[in-house]
Amino acid sequence: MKLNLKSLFTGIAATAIVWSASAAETVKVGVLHSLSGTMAISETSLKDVLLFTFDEINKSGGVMGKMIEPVVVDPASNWPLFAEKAEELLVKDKVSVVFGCWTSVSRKSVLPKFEQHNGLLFYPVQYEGEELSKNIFYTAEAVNQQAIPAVAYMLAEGKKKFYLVGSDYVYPRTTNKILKKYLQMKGIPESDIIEIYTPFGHTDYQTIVAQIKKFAGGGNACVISTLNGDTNVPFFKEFANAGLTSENCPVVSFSISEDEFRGLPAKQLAGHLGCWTYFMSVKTPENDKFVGDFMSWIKDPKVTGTSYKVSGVDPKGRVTCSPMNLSRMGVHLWKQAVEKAGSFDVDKVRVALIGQKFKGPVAEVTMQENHHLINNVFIGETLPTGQFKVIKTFKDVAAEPFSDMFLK
Amino acid sequence: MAGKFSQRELLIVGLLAFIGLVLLPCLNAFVPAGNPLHVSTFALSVYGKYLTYAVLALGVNLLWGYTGILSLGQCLFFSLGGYALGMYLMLQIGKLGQYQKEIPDFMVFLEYEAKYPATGGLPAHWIPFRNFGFAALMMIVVPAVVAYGFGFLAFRSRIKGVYFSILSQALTYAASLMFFRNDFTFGGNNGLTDFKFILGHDINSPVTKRTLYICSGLLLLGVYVFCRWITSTRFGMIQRAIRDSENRVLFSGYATANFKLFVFVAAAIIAGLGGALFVPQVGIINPSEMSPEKSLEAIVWVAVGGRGNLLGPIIGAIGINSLKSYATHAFAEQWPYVLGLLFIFVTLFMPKGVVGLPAQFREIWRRFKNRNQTADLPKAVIAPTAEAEKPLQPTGKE
Amino acid sequence: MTKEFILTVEGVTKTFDGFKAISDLNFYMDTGELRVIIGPNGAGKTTFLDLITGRTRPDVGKIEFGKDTDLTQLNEYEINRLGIGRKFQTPSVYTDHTVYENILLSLEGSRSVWSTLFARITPAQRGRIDEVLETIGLKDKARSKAGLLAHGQKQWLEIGMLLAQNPKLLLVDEPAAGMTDEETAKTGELLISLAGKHSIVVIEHDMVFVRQIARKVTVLHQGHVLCEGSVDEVQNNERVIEVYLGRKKKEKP
Amino acid sequence: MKLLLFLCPLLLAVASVSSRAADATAKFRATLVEAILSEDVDKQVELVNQLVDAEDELIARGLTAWRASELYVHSPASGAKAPFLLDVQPGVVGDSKGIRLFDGTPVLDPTGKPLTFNASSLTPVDNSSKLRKAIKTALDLFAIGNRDPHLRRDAVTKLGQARIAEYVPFFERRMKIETDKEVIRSLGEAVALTRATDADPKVRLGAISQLGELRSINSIDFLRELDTECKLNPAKYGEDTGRLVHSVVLQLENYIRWGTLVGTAFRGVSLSAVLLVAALGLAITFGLMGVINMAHGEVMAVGAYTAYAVQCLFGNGLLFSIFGYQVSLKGAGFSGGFFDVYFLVALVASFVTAALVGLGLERGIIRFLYKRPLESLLATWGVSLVLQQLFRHTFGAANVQVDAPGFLQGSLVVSDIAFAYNRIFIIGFAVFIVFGAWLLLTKTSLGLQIRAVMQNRAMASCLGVRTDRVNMMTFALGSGLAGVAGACMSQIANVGPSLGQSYIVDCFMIVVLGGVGNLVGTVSASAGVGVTNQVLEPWLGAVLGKITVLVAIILFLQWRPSGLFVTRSRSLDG
Repeated sequence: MKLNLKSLFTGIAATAIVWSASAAETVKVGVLHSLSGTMAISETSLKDVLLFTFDEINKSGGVMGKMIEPVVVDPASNWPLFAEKAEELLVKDKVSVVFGCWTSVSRKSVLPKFEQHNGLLFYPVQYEGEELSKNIFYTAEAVNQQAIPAVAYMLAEGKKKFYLVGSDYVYPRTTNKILKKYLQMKGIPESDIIEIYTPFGHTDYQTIVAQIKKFAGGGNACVISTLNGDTNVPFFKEFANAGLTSENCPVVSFSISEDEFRGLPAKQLAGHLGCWTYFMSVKTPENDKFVGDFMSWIKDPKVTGTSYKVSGVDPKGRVTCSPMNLSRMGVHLWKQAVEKAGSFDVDKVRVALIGQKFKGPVAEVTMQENHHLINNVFIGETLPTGQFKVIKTFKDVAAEPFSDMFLK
Repeated sequence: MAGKFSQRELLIVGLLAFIGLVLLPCLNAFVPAGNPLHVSTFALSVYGKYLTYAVLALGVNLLWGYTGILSLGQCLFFSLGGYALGMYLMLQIGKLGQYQKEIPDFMVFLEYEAKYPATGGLPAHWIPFRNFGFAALMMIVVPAVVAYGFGFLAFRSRIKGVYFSILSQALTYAASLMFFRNDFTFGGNNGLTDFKFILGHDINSPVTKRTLYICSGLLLLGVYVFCRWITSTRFGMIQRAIRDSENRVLFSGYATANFKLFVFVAAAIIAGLGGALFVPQVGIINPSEMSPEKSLEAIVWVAVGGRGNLLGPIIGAIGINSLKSYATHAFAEQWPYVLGLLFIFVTLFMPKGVVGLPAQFREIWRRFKNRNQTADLPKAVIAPTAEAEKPLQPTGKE
Repeated sequence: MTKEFILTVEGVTKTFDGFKAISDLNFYMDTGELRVIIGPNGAGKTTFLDLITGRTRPDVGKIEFGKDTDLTQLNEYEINRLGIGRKFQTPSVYTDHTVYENILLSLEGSRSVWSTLFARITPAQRGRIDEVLETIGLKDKARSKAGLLAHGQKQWLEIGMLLAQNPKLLLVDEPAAGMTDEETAKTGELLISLAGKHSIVVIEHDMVFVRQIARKVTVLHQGHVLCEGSVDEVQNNERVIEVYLGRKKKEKP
Repeated sequence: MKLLLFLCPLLLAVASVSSRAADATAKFRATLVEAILSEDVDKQVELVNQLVDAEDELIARGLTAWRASELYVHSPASGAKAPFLLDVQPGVVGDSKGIRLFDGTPVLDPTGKPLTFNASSLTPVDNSSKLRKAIKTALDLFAIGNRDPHLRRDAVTKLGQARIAEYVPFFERRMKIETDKEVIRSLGEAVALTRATDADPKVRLGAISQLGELRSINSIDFLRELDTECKLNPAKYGEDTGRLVHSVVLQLENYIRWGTLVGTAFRGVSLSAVLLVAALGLAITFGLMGVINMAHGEVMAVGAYTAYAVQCLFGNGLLFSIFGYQVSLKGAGFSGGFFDVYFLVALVASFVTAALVGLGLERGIIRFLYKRPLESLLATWGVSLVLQQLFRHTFGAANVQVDAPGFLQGSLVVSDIAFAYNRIFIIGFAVFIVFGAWLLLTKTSLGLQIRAVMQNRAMASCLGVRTDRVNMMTFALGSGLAGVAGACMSQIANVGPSLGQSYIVDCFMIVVLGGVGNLVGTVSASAGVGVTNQVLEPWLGAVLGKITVLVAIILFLQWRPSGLFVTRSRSLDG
C-alpha cells in the first residue's frame, strides 16, 4: 500500500527471493490490466478484485495446495505493449493463466500470443462477440446477454423510437448493427432508428442532445447508449440540463456499471437503465459475503501466502460491479477446472473448464463449449445512490458470440 | 568533413552491427534454450520492435536534430507504412480467420460481402495488397505522398517552428480519427491483427521472427548509413544552416522549402519502413499508433538519447523502450514516476542527452580541476542553460 | 558594359499596420556604381533593402533589376540567384558551421537539392574559397566555428560570403558596425575595389566611413528620397541638415 | 418556504368547517399510505391513480418524495409502520424531523419526543418506473395547481400531448384563474391540440389555426401526421381542414428553422467559451512566455480536483491517500444553498492551488529552460506523466464526481430554445476571465512588466525589471487560469486522472491558430473553431465534423502561416 522507495525496493527484493525460494509452493498467475494511460480508469478495479480473489483462494488453501502468486504488469493502455506483456507473462514468467484485458483491441492484440504459446486468458468485459479462440475464456456478457435483452425490455415497455448513440469504435458499431437488425426484425421502421457516433474522448454533446430532444418530442422514444466510460459524464450532464429525464426518454447504457457511477453525477442519471449479469444491490447471502469481504480487503489489501506487495488500491467509495464479479468468477472457474484436471496444464484445464459450474454471488454460471457462460441477466434502474434496482431478470441466458446464430 | 567514416565511428558501428545482426541471432538460433547465453525468440522479437522504433527515431532526428523541423506527426507515417504491410498480412490469413472466409474477419461481420459484391467483399483498394511487391511499394509510396502533399503546402506557405509542429499534430490527429471509423475500411479501432503468414512463412515461427529481427537490424543500419551520408554532404550543411538561420539560407539563394520538403519526405519514408517492420513483429496496427502522444514519445527518445547526431536517437529509442518494458513489469504501479522523473532529469541536467554525457563529464572534471587550482572561481555547477544556447553539434564530424 | 540602370525603383510604397515605411520612393542606380544610402533611424533604409531582396513586397510600385526583371514577383532565393547578394545589419552567418563551410555554401553555382547531395568540391571552387578567405583575412580561422568569431570577424565573414557568391549587385547594410577604425578602413578599401566589377549599395551611419567610400549619396527620410548627390552636396543641403545632421549628433554622440 | 407551503393546507384542513372535506383528505392519505406499504406494484399503481383528485399538498409532497426516493418508513417496535418524509428546511444543517404521511404530524419516539433523522442513514422506499409513471400522472394533474409556473406549464404541456377530451374542462377552469402568461399559452395550446380533431369543423379549424398562432412546436409531430392523413383521406376532415393544416405545418417548420439557427448559434458560442476558458492559461504560458507546457492539461486537472476536494469539504468529507497514507478530512455537512456556495469557493481555491503548482513548476524546472523552449516540452511531458499517476494514487483511478450546484442545473427556456444554465455560466465566465486577463495585462504595472519581459527578456532585465519574479508571476497566472478552467470543466465534463489529455491538443491548436502571443487571436480562434464545429456537426456527425475542422485549420494556416494575428518583429529570424 505504501508507496515509498524503500518499500518499493524491499518489495522487489522480496519478490526476487520468493521467486527463487518458494517456486514449488506457488503457482504464477498473470494480471494483464492497464494501470496507467486512458484505460486505467476502468481496469484498475479489475486488478484490485483479482488480487482480492487470489487472497480469498489462498486463504482457503490455494489451488491444489499451491498459493497463487500474482504477476502484475502494466500494459499502459498501449496495444503493442499489451502483446509484448502477454508474451512476456507466458514465455518469461511462465504463468499458468492470465486474467486481463478490457478493450476489444487489447484482446485482439494479445490473442495471437495466447494461441501461439498455448496460454490461457480469461476475459471479463462485455464485448461485441464475433470471436472465438480456443485459448480465451470469455466470462463476459455477449451481445445476446446484454444489448438484446435490454432492447427487448424497452420494446416490451412500448418504446417505438430508438436513438443509438455510441463512441466511434468497433464494439458500439457492431452492437448497434446487431441491434438495428434485431429492431427491424421486431417491426421498427428504419426511420425510427437513429445511429450516431462520437469520437473518443468527445466532450461536447450539445448537438446530439438537442437532436435527441427533438427525436423524443413525440414520446415513446428511448436512447441506447454504447458511449464508452469517460464520455458519459458530458453526455448525461447535457442530457439532464436539456430537461430530458428517464420518464420522457430513458437511456439504456451498456458501459456504465456501479464502478463507472463513482465518477458520474448519479442523481442526474436516476431512473435510466443498465443491463448486466450482476448488480451489487442484488440481495443474496453469497453477494453479501462477496461485497463484505471485498470491502474489508480494501482496507488492508494483501495476497496471503505470497510476499506480493499490493499497492495503488483506492480506499474510498468502492463498489463491486459486473466486470469485477466476472473477473472473480473466472479465477474460481479456473481453480475448479485445475482441481478437476489435477494439473495446471493448459490443455487439460481447457477441457476441464467446459461444463464447469460456479455458484457466483447472484447466479450459478456454467461454462459452455463455446467458452462463454450461461448466466442470469438483469435489467436495472439506476438509483440516486449509484446502485441499480433490478426490474427484470432473464434466467440462465446462454451467451452466443456470433450474431447470426441468435438473429435467426 | 568528407563523407567518409572515421575509423572510430567505423569501429563502433561495426561492433554494434556485429552484436546486433550476427551475435544475437546466432545466440538465439544455435545456443540451446537452457543455456544462460541463450537469447529467446521472445526477447529477439522485442529487440526487433526496439530496432524499428530506433529507425523511427533516426527519421525524427533527421528532421528535428538536423533541420530543426519538429514534427509531432511522425507516427502517422510510421502507421501508414504499418498499415500497408498490415493489409498484405491481413489478406494472407486466408480462410484461417474466425469465419473461414477469404476476406478479413471484420469485413465479414460488417457485411462487406453485400457492400462490395463484385469483389467478394473486398473493397477495391485492398485488392492489389494481395501482392507483397505492391504492399512493399506502398509502404514507401503512401507515406511519401502524404508527406509530400502536406509538406508542400506547409513549406510553401512558410509555416515553421511551433506552427508546423501543431499543424503536423492536427494532421495525425485527424488521420487517427479517420482510421477509427469503421467506414474507412481499415478495421476501425481494432485495426489489423491476428496475422498468420508472411511470404508463405508462419509469422510466429522462430525462424521468421529471427529473420524479421535481422531485417529490422539491416534497415536500421541502412538508415544509419543513409543519414550519415546525407548529413555529410553539402545538403547536410544546408540542413543545419536551415536549423540555425533559415532566412539566411534563403538569402543565399537556396530554396529552403525544397530542402525541407526533401528531408520531410525522406523522414516519412524512413518512418514508413520502420512501421512496416514493426507490424509483423508486434502483430497489430491500429489507429492509436497515430495519436499525437506516440509521436511525442518518439521526440522524447531522440531528446533523451541526444539529438543532432546519429547514435543518440538509437540509444534513446532502445534505452527508453527497454526501460519501459522492464519497469512496466518490475514496478507496474510506479513506472510512470520513474520515466517522468527521468525525462525531467535528462532535460535539466543532460541537455545533450546520453551521448553528450562524456563531454559533460569532461567539462565537470575540467571545472573541478580549475576550482582546485584557483579558489576564486565560482563553484562548479552543472549549468544547463549556459550550454544549451548553442545548437547541438553532430559528433560524427572530424 | 552598356550604360543602363541595374536597379530601377519607381513609385514604391510600403505600409506596415498603417505606418508608411516607404512612401513613393524613386531610386535609380547605374551598373557598377557604388552608392551610399544614409538617413536617420526609421527612414526606411532596411525596409528598402527588404523590398529589393524580396523579404517584403511593396504595396504599389515597380522594382526592376537590369532591363526588365520584375523583382516584386520573385522570392528571396530567386532574387539571390539573379545575382543580388545582401549583407545584413546584424551579422548573419551560419554559427554552427566552420568559416570554410560558410564560404562553401555561398559559392556561386547550382543551388538545387540534387546538386547539394551529389556535387563534389572542384579544385576551382577550392581555389576560390581560399581566395575569398585570403581577402577577408580569415584563412587561419577556416576550420573554426563561425559562431566563435569576434563581431568584426563575423562581419568580414559575411562580406566574404557575399564575395563568394560573386553577385552583380551587392546590398551591404552597415558593414562597419562593431569594427575597429582600422578594420573599417580596410572594409572601405575592399568595397571601393569591388565597385566597377559589381554594383554596390551601402547603408551606413558612420560619416567618416561614408566619406571614405562614397561617390554618390542618397539621403532617405520618412520613406522617400530627400536628396541625392556627392557627399559635400548632401552635407550642405539645408533640408538634410535640418532633418538629419542635426539629429545625428544626438544619435551618435 | 416549503414549510409554509405545507402548513397552509394543513391549517386549512384543520379549520375547515366541512367535515366531509376533512374526511376525504384523510381517506386519500390513508390510500397513499396503503400504496406505499403495499408490495404489489400493480396494486400500488391502482391506488396511486385514485389519488389524482386529492387536492392535498401533503399527498403531493409524499408522491414527489416517493418518486425521488426521499420517502422512508418508520417501523417502531410497537405500532404500525408509518411512512414519512424528511422535513428538510433550506439552510439548516444536520438532521431533520420526520413528517408522517398519515396525518402530517412529526414522527415521535416512544417517550413522545420528535425523532430526527439523517437522509444518508435511511433506506428510501422502493419505486419503479411503472410506478413512477403513475405517480407522475397523478402529480401532473396536481401540478396544474402548482405554485411554480414552470412546473405548471410542463404539466399542462404534457397533459395536452395526451389529447384527452376529459382534461379540457380542467384546462378551461384553470385558464380563468391563471395569471402566468406562459401557462396560459400552454393551456391554450393544450386545449387547441385536443380539439384539433374535433367533430365540429368550426371548432376544428379554430383550434388548428390557433396552434399556428401559438407557434406550437409541441404539436408539430401531431400536425404532420394530420397533414398526411388529410392528404390520404381528404374526405375525413374536409378540404378546408387539409389546407389549413398544411399551411400551419409550413408556418411552424419555418419557425423551427429559426429556432434551430439560434440554438446552433448558442451551442457554437458555448463551445467557443469552453475552448477559450481551457486555452486562455496556455495562451499566457505558451503564447506569451513561449513555454511549451505539456502538463497544462494536468494543471487543469489540479484545478478540477481542487473543486472536488472543496465540494467534499463542504459536504460529507474528503478521503484520499498521499503515497499510500490515507488522509481523511471531515466535511462541514452543508446542504442546499449553503452547499452550493462550494462552487464559488472552489473557483477561487482552484486558481490558488493551480497557481501554486505552476509556481513550483516554474521554480523547479521551467526557469532553467527559457532559452530552450522546445526542451520545456520534454520536461513538462515528464511532469504530466508523474502528475497523472499521482492523481491516480491520490484520488483513485476512477473519475470523481463533482456535483453541479443548484444554480447551474437546468436551463432557461426562451421561445422553445433551451439555454442550459451551466453553459450560460461558462460563457459569462469566459468573458469575465478574458476581461480580467486583459485588464491585468494592459492596465497594471505587473501587466506592463509581463509584456516587457515577454518581448525582450534581456532588455527588460537591463531596465531593472525583475525578470525572474515576473516570469514566476506570469507562469503562476497562466497556471492559475488553467486551474480555474479545470474547475469550470468539472461542470460539463468528467474529472479524472486523464482529464488534461482531452483538452491539450485542442488548446495548443487554438493558441497557435490565433497567433502565438496574442490574446485577441486566442479569443477569435476559439470562437471560429467552436462555431464551425457546431455548424458542421448536425450535417456531418461528430467525427467527420471534427476531422473537417482539423483539415480547415490546416488549410487556414496555409493562408495565414502565423495564425490569425501576427506579432511582427524586425530581426532576421523573428
